Amino acid sequence: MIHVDITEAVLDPLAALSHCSSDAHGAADLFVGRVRNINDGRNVTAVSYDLHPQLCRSIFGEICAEAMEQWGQDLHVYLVHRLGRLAVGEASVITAVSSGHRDDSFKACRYLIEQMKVRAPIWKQEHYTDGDSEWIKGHALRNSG
Amino acid sequence: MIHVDITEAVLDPLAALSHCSSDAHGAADLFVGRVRNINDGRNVTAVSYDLHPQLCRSIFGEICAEAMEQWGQDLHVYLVHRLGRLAVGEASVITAVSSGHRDDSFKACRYLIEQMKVRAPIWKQEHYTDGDSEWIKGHALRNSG
Amino acid sequence: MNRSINVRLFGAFRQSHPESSLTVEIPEQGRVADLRQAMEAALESENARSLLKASAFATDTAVLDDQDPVPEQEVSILPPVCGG
Amino acid sequence: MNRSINVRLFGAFRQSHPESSLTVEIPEQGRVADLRQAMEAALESENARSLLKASAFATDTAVLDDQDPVPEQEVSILPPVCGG
Repeated sequence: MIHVDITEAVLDPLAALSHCSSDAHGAADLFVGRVRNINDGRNVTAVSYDLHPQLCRSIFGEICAEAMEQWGQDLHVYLVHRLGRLAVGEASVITAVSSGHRDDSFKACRYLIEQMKVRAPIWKQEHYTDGDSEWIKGHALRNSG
Repeated sequence: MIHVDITEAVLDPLAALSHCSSDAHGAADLFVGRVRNINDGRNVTAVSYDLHPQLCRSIFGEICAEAMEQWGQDLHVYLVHRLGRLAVGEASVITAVSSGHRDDSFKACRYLIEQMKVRAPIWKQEHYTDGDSEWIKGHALRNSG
Repeated sequence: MNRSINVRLFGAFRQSHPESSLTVEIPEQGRVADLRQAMEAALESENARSLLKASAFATDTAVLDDQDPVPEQEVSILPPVCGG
Repeated sequence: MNRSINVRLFGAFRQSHPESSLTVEIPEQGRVADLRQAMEAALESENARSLLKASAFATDTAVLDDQDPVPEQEVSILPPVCGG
């Protein structure tokens, strides 16, 4: 069972845990990525997230399907990323997985966030205390076919 | 920053995430253990948890301190186990960790639950649909002192 | 000379002893091994005696070894664990 | 024969082109490599042209290779990513 989304609304960990639950699942793992106050030694006040909505959804869905292929078709899998300007401390992304036993939840949840970081068309513009702002250099997207 | 507890109240993932947050932390990982409807082929309706409160707190505290020693003294670490009779789907344990970067959160959160399973003085009595109930055979506690 | 010590019971031990504790007599300078022996004599059911073999004794802060002295006040007996 | 195609801009490309899209001319049967060439000519700033080298083109469902044909409607240009 897959839920993916991109949203301008505040992310909701309880919605993630509610999706990632089943009477047959004894384990759920949830990851939250948040805006940090320092990056590369500069004081950050906020981060603006730009993303390609349709392609994001499509790639999120692929990543979730891969996780289920690897760790179980009965997994419940959740991947939601936020869009817009976020203050320090706000959640930019939540990934979550539930499964029968905990090993699958941990591994699949980690897979979601690692793949998302590499493959999702998402860009960050950091805003600094000195009023400056900068688009963060990322890594080139390759066609993974 | 360590928070450990045992409680008869419903576990609260938001309390865990609120403890596990800091402006300097870009990552948080949270694990939820829940009562499953099947164990060893038997249909479970509920599980009663018995535990040694003082010793649990003491051992939870040790486990959390070890995680901070290994993955960073700035970690925020949370480990709470529930006590009493829980229905299928209810959370019996929550572990959570926040850290600057995600690798530490994932590894430390996993460490908490793995160590808890091995070292904490907690016992489970499963209640089955046929009215029967049974104390689950575990593994012997050794003095790791 | 003997003294009596109260042993708190947990998990499956409560099945045979719903009162959740048991008082046994041990030598004044007794060690945990002596306590284990006294428990074996005190436990009524075969199941409980067999559980005893896989059980550890503990204070409120630490698990004890068989050669440790028995604490003054009270100890707990911990059957095999399976938390979470 | 040429046709024009609309390219949606993301991330740092928006810095130099706040309108968030750019229309360029490519050969009727052009491939993504042709589109990349047309973009290089169209981009005004040195920064954007250097960003182009590390960028991928994509439809709404997939990232394209340089030898892929350019889709009918619209494509996006994706600078290096850093989600989360």
